[in-house]
Amino acid sequence: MNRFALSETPFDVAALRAQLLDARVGGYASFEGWVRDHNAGREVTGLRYEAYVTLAEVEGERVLAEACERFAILDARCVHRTGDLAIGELAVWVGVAAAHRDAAFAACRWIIDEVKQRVPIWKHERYAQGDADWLHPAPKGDDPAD
Amino acid sequence: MNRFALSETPFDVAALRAQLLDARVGGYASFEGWVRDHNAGREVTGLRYEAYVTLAEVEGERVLAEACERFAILDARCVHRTGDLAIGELAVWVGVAAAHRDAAFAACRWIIDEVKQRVPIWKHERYAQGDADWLHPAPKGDDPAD
Amino acid sequence: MSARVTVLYFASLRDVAEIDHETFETSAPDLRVLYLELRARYGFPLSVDRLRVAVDGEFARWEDAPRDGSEIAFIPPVSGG
Amino acid sequence: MSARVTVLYFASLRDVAEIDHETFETSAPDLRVLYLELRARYGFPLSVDRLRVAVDGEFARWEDAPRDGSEIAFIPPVSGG
Repeated sequence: MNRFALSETPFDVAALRAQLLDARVGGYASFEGWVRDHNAGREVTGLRYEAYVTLAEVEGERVLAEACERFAILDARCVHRTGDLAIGELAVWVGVAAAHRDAAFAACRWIIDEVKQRVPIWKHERYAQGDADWLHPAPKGDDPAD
Repeated sequence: MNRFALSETPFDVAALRAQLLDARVGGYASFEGWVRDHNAGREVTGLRYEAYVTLAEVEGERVLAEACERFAILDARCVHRTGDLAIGELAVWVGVAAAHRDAAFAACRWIIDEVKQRVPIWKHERYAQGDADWLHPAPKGDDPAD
Repeated sequence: MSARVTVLYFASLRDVAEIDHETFETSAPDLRVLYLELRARYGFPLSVDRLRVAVDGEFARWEDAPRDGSEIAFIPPVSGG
Repeated sequence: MSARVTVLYFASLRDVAEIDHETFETSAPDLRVLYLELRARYGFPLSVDRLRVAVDGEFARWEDAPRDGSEIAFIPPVSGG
């Protein structure tokens, strides 16, 4: 079963959420990353995500399988966009279903953190001044943005 | 502006989420409480939420206003169902928009915890054995369920 | 001195009282004594320290005197979410 | 002994190399030396300790020798989410 997916086009959160509906579920936590109009003090006009698709899919599945092991959750999903995104577009979605909210919140937070640290996806930001850049953040904890 | 609402009928999460969309938003965290088929070891067949409407609306607004003060978030909403709910139905929804995910997660968790502790809404569970009961949990920390 | 008040009953209190509200005269000096009187009358299992009290749609103090014409609610432990 | 390998370039590495992949013979003893050679050729700003390396779609070790016919990717610090 695929819990992680890359998507080259906008995707529907409602359909993904519906996959996690289950009579045993008491708490559902989700996170969405949207394209902000600013980052690290600069005005952003849009961005592009590029992935090493083969490895990103393998590593993304691994993150979600690990989450299901580590936390008392029933299931989890994550979808990450690739390609060009405008301000306000959905970049990444994580959904977690659990019996109780503690595990749902903890797993949701853990998944987005791991995806951001481990899955080979890169963000290319375009700035209002006309320049653009790849974001290659310093190791965990040193990144002034998220 | 109303950030908190009670709803006597099923409500649409997508429309509520859309109200929080904004070019400044980088992270959106949401929580949903769904009616589980079990609680505290008993099989649940359905439930009813009753509210002291006047005070619940005032106190719910207060929780959301306090969340906007306490956390670096852009906005937040919460809707809570009242009336009869079947297994799998949505009981409560919280949505939080922020520039960064730390604040979005923290505020979302704080809001659902405060709503559950402070807003005068009561849950009446019906069990598979035919009996039913009001849940009047012991003070914070003593409740074996969520 | 007595006050005419309306008391609202919710959740298990309503089930036990078998009414959702009632209006009556009370000479209770404060809301705590009013609840104790009603508890004695209906046999409510919940003690004062498990409840909160509200007057006219706002949380109030147990030491407050019942105001004439006010609407009083005793709030059992909540269980939303 | 030499190995024929395909190297994939992503993100800033691709921008600097101005190609997204290339196939060539290498006699580098391990993947670390292979990257250092390519870094010298293209002038990649990222040092080895900022990168991870993958072979045939799985993470690998810098000490691994380049295998003949393999596909090698140097992974710059990721920035999804």
